[in-house]
Amino acid sequence: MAELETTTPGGYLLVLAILLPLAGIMLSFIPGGRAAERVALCSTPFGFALACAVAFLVARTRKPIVYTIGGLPPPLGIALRADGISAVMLIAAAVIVSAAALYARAKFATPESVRESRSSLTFWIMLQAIWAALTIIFVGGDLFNLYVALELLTFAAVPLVCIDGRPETLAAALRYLLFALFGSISYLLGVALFYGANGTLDIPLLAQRVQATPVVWTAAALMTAGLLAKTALFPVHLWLPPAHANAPAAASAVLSGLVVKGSFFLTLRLWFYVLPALPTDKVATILGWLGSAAVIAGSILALRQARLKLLIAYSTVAQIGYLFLIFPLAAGSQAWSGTGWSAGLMQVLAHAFAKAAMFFSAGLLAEALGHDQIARLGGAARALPLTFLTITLGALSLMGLPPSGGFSAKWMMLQASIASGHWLWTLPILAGSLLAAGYVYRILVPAFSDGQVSLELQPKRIQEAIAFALTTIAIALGFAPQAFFDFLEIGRPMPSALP
Amino acid sequence: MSLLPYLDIGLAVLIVAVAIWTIAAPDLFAAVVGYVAYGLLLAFVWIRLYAPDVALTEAAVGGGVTGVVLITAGKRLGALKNIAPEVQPGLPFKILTGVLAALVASAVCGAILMLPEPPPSLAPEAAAAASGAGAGLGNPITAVLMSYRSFDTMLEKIVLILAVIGVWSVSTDKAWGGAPPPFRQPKPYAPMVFLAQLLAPVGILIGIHIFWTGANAPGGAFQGGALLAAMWMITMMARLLEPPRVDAQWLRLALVAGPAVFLITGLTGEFVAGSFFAYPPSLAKPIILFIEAFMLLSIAAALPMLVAGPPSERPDQ
Amino acid sequence: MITLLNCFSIAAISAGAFFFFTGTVGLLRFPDPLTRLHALTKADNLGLGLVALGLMPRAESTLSAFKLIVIWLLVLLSSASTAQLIGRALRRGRK
Amino acid sequence: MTPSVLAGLVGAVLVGLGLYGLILHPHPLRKLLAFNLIGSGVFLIFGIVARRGAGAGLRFDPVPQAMVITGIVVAFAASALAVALILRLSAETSRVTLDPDARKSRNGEDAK
Repeated sequence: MAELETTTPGGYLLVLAILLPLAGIMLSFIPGGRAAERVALCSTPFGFALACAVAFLVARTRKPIVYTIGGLPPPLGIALRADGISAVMLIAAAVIVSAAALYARAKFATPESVRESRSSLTFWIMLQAIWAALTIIFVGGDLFNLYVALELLTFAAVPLVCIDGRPETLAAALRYLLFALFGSISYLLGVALFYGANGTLDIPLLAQRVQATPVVWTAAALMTAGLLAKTALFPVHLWLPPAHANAPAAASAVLSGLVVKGSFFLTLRLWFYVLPALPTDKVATILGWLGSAAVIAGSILALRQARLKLLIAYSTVAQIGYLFLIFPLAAGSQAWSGTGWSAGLMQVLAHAFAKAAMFFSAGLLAEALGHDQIARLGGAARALPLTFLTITLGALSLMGLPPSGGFSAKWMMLQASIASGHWLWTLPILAGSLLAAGYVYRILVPAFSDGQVSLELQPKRIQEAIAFALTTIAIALGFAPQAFFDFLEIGRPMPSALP
Repeated sequence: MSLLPYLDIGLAVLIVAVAIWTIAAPDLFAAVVGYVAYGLLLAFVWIRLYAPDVALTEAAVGGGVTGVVLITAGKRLGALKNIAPEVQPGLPFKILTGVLAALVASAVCGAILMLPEPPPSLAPEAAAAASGAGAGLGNPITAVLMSYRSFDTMLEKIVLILAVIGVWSVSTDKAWGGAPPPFRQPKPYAPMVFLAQLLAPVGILIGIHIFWTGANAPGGAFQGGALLAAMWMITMMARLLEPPRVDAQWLRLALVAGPAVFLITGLTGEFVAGSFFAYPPSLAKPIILFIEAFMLLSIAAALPMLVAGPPSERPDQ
Repeated sequence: MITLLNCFSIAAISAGAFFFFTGTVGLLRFPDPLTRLHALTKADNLGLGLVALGLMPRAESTLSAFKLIVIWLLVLLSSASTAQLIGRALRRGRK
Repeated sequence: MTPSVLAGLVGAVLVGLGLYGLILHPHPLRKLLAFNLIGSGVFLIFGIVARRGAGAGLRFDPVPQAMVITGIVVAFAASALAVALILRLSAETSRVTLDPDARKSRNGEDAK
């Protein structure tokens, strides 16, 4: 029997990072009303500090930090682990959730006339629940524990979609729920088979025990299918555009920027952490093709939308496609796979920040103009200069123009695909950028043209500033130093290093 | 020689047949009723798999409470006159779906038949650890739920709270703060009232008994809580009690009690036992029962609220 | 003594099974819901009572034997009430 | 054939049946029923994994059985949330469909 794992110094930070939002949910729910907003706003700085502390520890020790819950090591107990990518995602989640909380104060403050309102209470509790679920997903080390976290994420995200109660939002939420439930149950079936084949669900232990048997392949296929449905990878993307486009802007930003990344993160964990010892080339190629199809189809659909929020939602479908190019480009331990890995993670981060900023801006725009029809945006840029600056900068990152996080991501993807000799992968990357330029052009040209718009409402400066700050982060990611990419490698299993 | 294998095969055939009925029944309500029968049949399978704890849960929740939710929904949807006629998918699509489903089913069948021998298991570890973290717990499942995987159990209770808030959140703004609609039509019916008055005290007693024995025998907070929940629902169906308002302070405290006590004891574990969610071995059993008592309360509050649905716009009587 | 108790168990459980069987035949063969309800509640309750009676000597302890009686009484209570409810629903449906 | 293998095969068949219904039925409540069938099939597969893992004086491996109990609770919560959405949607639109193009709200509110 292998040596049992123990808690590393600072491991308790991981438990605290999870328990903070969970306690927040309960503290918000009991008194209800305005307390929910206060609790949510107060806990975000602490969560951000915890995420930074985790990142600091990981960077200092150059090793993942581990906590065995209850002092009971796997396989019987559950372990939490934070490696480089966990730490980075924790920080990203804390920043975007904080931004969404500050942005949402305008819309989801409890009205003066009532003690408690439905939409406010739901929003503040579900926002914290999404944060809690993502935290567990980023640091969880046990596949069944991660299943419960996935369900937590679903139960938090669905009510946000239909929070304003319009029939089309209810239909979108229901469709989202059914896809998500299918995704989790398929994932759970894979978990059952993994346990039946290997007698553990702990990720590193599984990685040591898995063999390329039909049972393991079936389990991996079922889990992947479930996770893809939750990530909305083409062709199971149908639920995403109506759900993300109909939710209120603050919720859309979190859903598009973070929630879909949760299930993507688990797909990474599965193929790069549980199954690195298996010959996964074919699977990586299939995922890469699906991703490429998503890039093309999502972009073309985005080109055809009449509403700004729907266009941004379809752009999410396309940008998710890019994420899946990480599978062929970072597989194995070749010279280029480090570049592919950095590229994929950079794409996750750049898209999270840019997309959140764009949804924030689209929400401001819709409130200011009273509509979000692209054809009627004439002259809007002059009326809302800061909002359009944000959209333009965010779009820069989506298209992959320098300097931006999106550019770094796509540039490194191109490098990796040329270095690997599979230059075919450059085609979807380049085509996606061209098509993205097309749909961005569709927004910006009418907006910057001459025209008169009457503003129904002047957007709040603070909301514009929050959106702009996020888009700045997306741009700043383009200047990330090599040390940042080295940090992302911490804790990543290398196939050759395994027995 | 034994009859059991034939009974097993008969049960399997019956279950598959009822499952086919729930998928293929022409009528929505008939399908729902089929599903409830199916849930009860499943409980037998769990008994045959030596899983009485799961059988209890499946009968109470999978068959019982889920059945109530689905039947209520089926009835209300059946009563709506203006539901659009269902668009039936074309034959090629049906065949394609059938092939896909058959492929998945046979892949899973194959995987089950190819599971390794000897089967990997954590039973030896769980049995060996019974003297430590799960000290004094004769029921290994309770030990797993409350000790080794207590983190999952706490999260699952949070999922229940979120589900309650999620269900409430699909109400209208005007109805917020009100109570869910009553469980039944206006006039309480005498036999129903009689049943509730007689059954509720007995049921509460049995629920607490199941919770208490759960430390050593099949049962536990979840199964006991489900029974308490059923008793509350029966009294609400008899209109002896009405569903509480969603902003009632006691209701929210009851809903949160289980996970909150779990979280607080988990935090104190760091100071008294050296790790979050650890228990000092000498006190493990009383602490676990203490947490479970609050979880019992939360489950008994959450399940009826999930069945009752969102607050309604009708003013409270 | 043990043989005698075993014979008693076998006899009671077989009789119980017979009543379950007749109840099911009634459920399938009777013409309308009210008569079917009659077959189900009467015959099945008797059948369950006999099965419980037959199992009692085989129970591990007095407490378990007592539990068997409680189970039977609870089923009696619930089936009596549900029969009332179904009957009322039928009468309402006819009007 | 042992009862556990039989139960596992039933579980696999249930997964297939549920998947068929989930994809094919247009009515969301029927989809929900189908989802529950898949769920119970998956739980049965956990059940046989637990049964196979019998050992050390236990007739089953308690870990997968505990997971099933957690899973049943979560599946119930999901059904309750879905039913609440379906009922509200049907009350709101008088049409129960997931087709986004077929949405016709009574108040005719323009989508923002």
